[in-house]
Amino acid sequence: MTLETRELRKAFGGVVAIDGADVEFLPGKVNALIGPNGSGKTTFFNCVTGMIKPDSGSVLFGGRDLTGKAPHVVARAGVGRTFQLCRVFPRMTAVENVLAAVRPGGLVHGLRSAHRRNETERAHGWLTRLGIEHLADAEARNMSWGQQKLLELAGVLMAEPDTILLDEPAGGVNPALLDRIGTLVRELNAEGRTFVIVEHNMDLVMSISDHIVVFDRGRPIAAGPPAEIRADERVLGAYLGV
Amino acid sequence: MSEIELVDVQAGYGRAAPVLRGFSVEVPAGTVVCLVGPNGAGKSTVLKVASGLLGPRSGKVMVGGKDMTGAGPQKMLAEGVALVLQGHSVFREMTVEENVLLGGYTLTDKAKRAKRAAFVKELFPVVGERWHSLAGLLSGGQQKQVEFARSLMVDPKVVLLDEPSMGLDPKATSTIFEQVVRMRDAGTAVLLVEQNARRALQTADLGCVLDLGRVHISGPAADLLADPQLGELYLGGRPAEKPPVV
Amino acid sequence: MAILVFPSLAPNPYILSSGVIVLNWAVLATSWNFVGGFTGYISLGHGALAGLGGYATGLLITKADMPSFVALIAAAVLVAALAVPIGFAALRVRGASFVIVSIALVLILLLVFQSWSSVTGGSRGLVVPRPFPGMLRPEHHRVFFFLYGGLLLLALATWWLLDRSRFGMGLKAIREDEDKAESLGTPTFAYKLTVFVISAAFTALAGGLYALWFGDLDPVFQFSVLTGSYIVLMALLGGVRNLYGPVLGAIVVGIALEYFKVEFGNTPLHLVTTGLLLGLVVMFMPDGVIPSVTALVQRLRNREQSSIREVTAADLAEQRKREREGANS
Amino acid sequence: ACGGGGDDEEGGGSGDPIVVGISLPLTGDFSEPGKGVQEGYEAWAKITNDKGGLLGRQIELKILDDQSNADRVVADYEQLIGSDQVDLVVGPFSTRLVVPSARVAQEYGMLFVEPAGAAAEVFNQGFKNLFYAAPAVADDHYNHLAEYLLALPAGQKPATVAYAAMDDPFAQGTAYGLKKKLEAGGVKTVVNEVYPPNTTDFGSIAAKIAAAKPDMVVGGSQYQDGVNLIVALQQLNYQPKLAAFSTAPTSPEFAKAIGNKTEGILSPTGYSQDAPYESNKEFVEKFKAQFGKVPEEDQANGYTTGQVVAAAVQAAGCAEQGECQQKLIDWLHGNTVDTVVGPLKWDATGKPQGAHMIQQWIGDDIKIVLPADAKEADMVYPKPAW
Amino acid sequence: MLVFQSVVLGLLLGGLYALLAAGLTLYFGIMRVVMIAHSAFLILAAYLAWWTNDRLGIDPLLSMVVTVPLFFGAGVLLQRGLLSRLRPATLTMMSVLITFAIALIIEGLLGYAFTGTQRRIQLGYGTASFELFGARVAVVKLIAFGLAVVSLACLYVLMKRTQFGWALRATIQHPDAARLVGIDTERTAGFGFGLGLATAAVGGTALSLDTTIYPSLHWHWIGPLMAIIVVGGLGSVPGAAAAALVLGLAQSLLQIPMGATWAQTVFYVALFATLAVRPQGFFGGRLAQRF
Ligand SMILES: Nc1ncnc2c1ncn2[C@@H]1O[C@H](COP(=O)(O)OP(=O)(O)OP(=O)(O)O)[C@@H](O)[C@H]1O
Ligand SMILES: Nc1ncnc2c1ncn2[C@@H]1O[C@H](COP(=O)(O)OP(=O)(O)OP(=O)(O)O)[C@@H](O)[C@H]1O
Ligand SMILES: [Mg+2]
Ligand SMILES: [Mg+2]
Repeated sequence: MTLETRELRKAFGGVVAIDGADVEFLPGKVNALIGPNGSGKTTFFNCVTGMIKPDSGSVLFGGRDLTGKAPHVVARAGVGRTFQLCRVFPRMTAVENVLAAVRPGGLVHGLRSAHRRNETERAHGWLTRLGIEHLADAEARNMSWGQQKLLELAGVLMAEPDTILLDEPAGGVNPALLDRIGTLVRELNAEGRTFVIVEHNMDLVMSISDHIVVFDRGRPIAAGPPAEIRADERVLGAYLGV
Repeated sequence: MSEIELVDVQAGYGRAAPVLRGFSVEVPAGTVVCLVGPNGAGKSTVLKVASGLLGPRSGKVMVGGKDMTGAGPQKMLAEGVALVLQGHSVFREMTVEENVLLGGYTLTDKAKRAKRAAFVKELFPVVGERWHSLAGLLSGGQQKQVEFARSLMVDPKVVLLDEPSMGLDPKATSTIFEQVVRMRDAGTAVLLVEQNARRALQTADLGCVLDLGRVHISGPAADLLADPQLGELYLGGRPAEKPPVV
Repeated sequence: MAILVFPSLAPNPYILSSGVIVLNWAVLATSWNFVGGFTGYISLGHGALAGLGGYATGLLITKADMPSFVALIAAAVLVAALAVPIGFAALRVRGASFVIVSIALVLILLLVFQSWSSVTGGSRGLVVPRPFPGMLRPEHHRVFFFLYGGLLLLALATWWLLDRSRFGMGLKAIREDEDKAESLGTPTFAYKLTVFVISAAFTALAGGLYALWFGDLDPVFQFSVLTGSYIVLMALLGGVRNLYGPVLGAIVVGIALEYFKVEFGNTPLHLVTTGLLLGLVVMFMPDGVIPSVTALVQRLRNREQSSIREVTAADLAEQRKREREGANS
Repeated sequence: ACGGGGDDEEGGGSGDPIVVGISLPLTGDFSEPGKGVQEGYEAWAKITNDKGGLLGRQIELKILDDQSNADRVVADYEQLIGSDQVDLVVGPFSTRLVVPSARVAQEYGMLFVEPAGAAAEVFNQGFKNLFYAAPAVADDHYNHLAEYLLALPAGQKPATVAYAAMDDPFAQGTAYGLKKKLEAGGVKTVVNEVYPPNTTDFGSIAAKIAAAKPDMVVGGSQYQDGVNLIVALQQLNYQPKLAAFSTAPTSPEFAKAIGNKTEGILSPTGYSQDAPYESNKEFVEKFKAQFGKVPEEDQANGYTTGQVVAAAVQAAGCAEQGECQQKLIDWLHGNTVDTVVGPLKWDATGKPQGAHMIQQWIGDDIKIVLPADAKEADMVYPKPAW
Repeated sequence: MLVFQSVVLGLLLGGLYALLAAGLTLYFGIMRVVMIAHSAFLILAAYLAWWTNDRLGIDPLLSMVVTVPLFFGAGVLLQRGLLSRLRPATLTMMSVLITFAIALIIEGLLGYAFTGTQRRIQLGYGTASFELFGARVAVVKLIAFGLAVVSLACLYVLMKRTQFGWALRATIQHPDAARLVGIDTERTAGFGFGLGLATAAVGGTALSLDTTIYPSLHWHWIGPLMAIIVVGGLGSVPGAAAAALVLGLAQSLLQIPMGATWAQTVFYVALFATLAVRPQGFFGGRLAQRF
């Protein structure tokens, strides 16, 4: 399903964080969203996922208007996300952290056991794929920064959203693992998931994304495949600092 | 003589098993030592011990030849050891101005403080632009820049940096690495933890790979960079550069 | 089990009545734990919900001429309904603000019930007619002991059901990080409100039962911050993450309260001892007795046991390679 | 199970003492009057024991603290009757606590004489075992004053009155008893304020009263709120022709508390140290010897309660749980008891049939001015400025 | 006439509220500590003032010479000994309970030492008053108001203009980072708490001049004070002062039509209205962050 925004705008007092952004992400592809610090990427994610209400404009997901909907509604519509300042449930173990992402449907469903066999197995599966299976029973608060980052990712994947927004998944993650995350993203993408990734690690961005949107001062200044972006002068000037 | 030296340090949190198990490192003046390792290896813990935030269970922390084992961060700072924390450590509900000026908390000379403030403002334009907004409202990368600016308010003899480039855009990352080089050239000892490992090792003089709380290997940064096995295990690399797996 | 045999073992009606009081605390603490334990919202205002339950029961009997136990159920339903708007206001805010709101709830209700004397009887109090007129006092205690026992079992069963359910998992996620939980698709506000209403209903049942048992309601005692804080103390002491924690806490604190009264009866030192007890719990066992003891036992059994299995990067790489090979073959 | 007698109760054996169970607010809101009542009880036990006890048995008091809390008071009587198996129980302090504790006593079939449940609702709960050991219930405290004022010639009669009463059955009862009578006599009410028991700031209430400039101000007060209200009125320089406050002015610290500006302030009282009743002289004298001070109303109430119970026990010739209790109750319903506050008798609900005296601050002392047959001084009206 | 008199009374009352709320603002907004025991300390100070006056016959205002430093010291000890040992993650919640425990202990000890009797200082000038545009102003109330104004001004200057204020706020927001810039966090936090309690000493003395005190009186103050700091915006001293004045005035004026009891509800109505409309408070509250 296509995730797109029309004329999205959000200002905090005098600071215009998003300034009439028209963005369309390609469904079924790995999209990247890049831009200098403070260009509004996180705010854009926040507006899309309902964490903050945009001043004007709209957010459409597969044609459905999600503007100003509560975060859980957006999540249920199929948009999952991670946070830049990594957020996990500190006093739950890694497995519980992942299991917490399973959301109940109706009442009966909600009263079912949270530790059903197949789901626990699936949770372990994600931990294994992210290389933190050995931490399965450790409480999240005792983990290092990078471990928490991976755990958060595992949680989002468990919820099996259609589109996954990642805010700096590489921040603080060991480069060896990073390759693995890159591979994982491609694998999942092959399984049909759409990704939107905010990232400053250009190596990662260029190697895994199909489509890149560049933000500057709250609005997209360029969009296209990596090769094209790499050559775009505006991008070079605004972001890559060459 | 090394500006800072950790000797056979054991350290950990609470009652849990130790995180560092006999870790040693030394950073001579005018040198950048880069510490790399997988997530959870104990890199941040090393810096916490070196800065006095965490007392070692055994082993020694020497600063400028003086035994400073067990000293708190305040004493360490007085000896010229400064740490920039990993993650986000701005004072969220204070303005950028207050944050930056607090970096010079120990400076008694007002004029000097003002001069340093002007300097960091120039270095990181964002800091000047958002001088009066609350730091907690800045974007992640902007906060990181404020933090770095804050730490530049004093010029310590030993600088400990915990992933300073995390979340920064390429421009700001370059500024930071330039600063690291500048500090080294001014004779500061820099202990740098980075996940942007290749770039960090290119800047560093010495490298040290940490795994499970022990030194896995250490030596001149260039040698580590060239080691293919280390590359695969710790430094990652674009698929194209990976040595072919046979 | 213990509940069944206690009445026949109790040497005299006084002990039996103390047993009823302790069970009342146990139900209150367990009901509180629906909110406090799952969502981490600490309410000092649950005393007021119990008071509401009591008054509602009393007023339904006296003003609407309902039979006692019908009134009890109706009162619980009424309080649950009232908990919706209360929760709506209170649950909008988190942490410290919520505590303030919960204290304010008690103080407001105290003012209202004290001042609105035409309906509530004001500070003259409200006399609730006996459900079993003519029954002798010891027999009366015995009946209520079993009623409370049943209510406690019901509350415990409900808590247990929620604890292991997905709904409970969602609530615990709220306790840990509310924004994160919401972004994972948990309708946090609806969850909080639901569990608050459940908690209010059980609390009101306990309060209503108390009104029937005790017979006299006085706003000063029904709407007291102290009641709420005893409840918190009990739940915290036993351990809020544990099914039996609040019950254990209620037994310990309930008995301690009686004991202090007998020991220091004629001085205000009972306040001091309660304060010290609360302080000690907060400082040294913030997770409660049950978790602290389990942790201690575990530590004694195998020291330095860590739940983190340690692997080096090389091990991981090795493991990964094996996986890949496994997948290929 | 509550059939009474254990092994230790073998009829009226003169060896074992008569245990009297009491719960009193020794801490909490009512602790001060609670302690006063306690002293009254202790004086009664000592004086009686010194004279050889009751039915030849010594009296032993068992006093528990109810922390001014209704839950506690019930638990206390539960413990006293059910667990400690006391022979007799007598009442606690304050109306709020009397009703719940009387119910416990009733359900165990015990006689319940109480020193402090003066409010009307104590007597409409249908208790058959309860007796209030004081001359009058709250509503009747000001009866003599009302008669006096309504009898004044038209020109002198106060035309407007302000009432301020604590939201407490007793305190409100006193003020509203007077209000009802004065209103019936055509005296206009210009301010009618009720404040919660814990009020400490009386500025606004005083401002309202001062602004209405009534001829007379009536305070339905306990001790401290009365003092506070008077001080607040004085701060606003309001000068009424008459000022009457329940309870507060009779306290020994009253004069100092309001800066000695007491002249002319009225108060109803159920007890006077100088009252001519026979037992009173003995009481005042021996109380002074025991406690080194003169007894006040609270002490007298406690003592009176003791006297009432003792009279019943003497007449019935028994004192233990069980059937004896009904004998005691029946006797009190049919007889008059002489006490330190005068002869007392009760209607079927346990309500005493009398009125309070009215005292007034004259010079540096508070003196009885009404009723005429008991007066120590003439009423000063209108009162001088304060 | 009555209205004007009520306005005067309301403002004087509001001043006292402002002073009492100031300490709470300090702990709550700046230190993330919900200090339930603040009003208990207030009553304690009032008792000490009463006691010095009763025993030594000296003016209660003089007792501040002792109580202010004493309370400051107690605050430092409290912070170091208890609050600093709580886990940061649960600080807010646990601080509620630990300070609640302290409040109980203080109430119990006060009851033990002085019994539950209501006390009031008897001052020579207790009933003195003067006329101001037709309204009477009691001298004691004016003194209390003056104390409030002076202490609030000092507090504001201290927090905003001195390095101590900055260090205190930094300490609370990120202790590790604060230590790393060279702040002695333990001492700073201790001093911050001491400062809060010192305001309780001043407030208690002011309170004792013109009101009755008894050990359980502090419950009576908690509600209105909490409401004031929420309405004023957590952590903002000027906000608390403004809210206190407005609410004090409102309470005083509402007493004319509604009577003393119902007028008290104005605090709670304001509290709920604030939370519904502007959870960060009406007068201060810079960061719209939810706690
Ligand atoms: N709650 C807020 N209040 C005020 N300003 C805000 C708020 N949130 C974000 N901003 C401002 O909006 C702008 C965009 O911030 P945002 O976090 O979206 O940037 P970003 O692109 O994610 O940057 P980074 O790469 O550093 O994470 C910044 O200037 C920031 O200061
Ligand atoms: N506060 C803490 N309490 C308990 N254990 C901790 C704590 N902080 C870290 N650890 C544990 O110590 C180990 C080392 O953590 P440290 O933060 O030093 O790792 P790191 O090398 O900096 O990792 P990263 O690259 O992810 O930041 C980890 O296994 C982690 O689980
Ligand atoms: Mg961002
Ligand atoms: Mg780290």
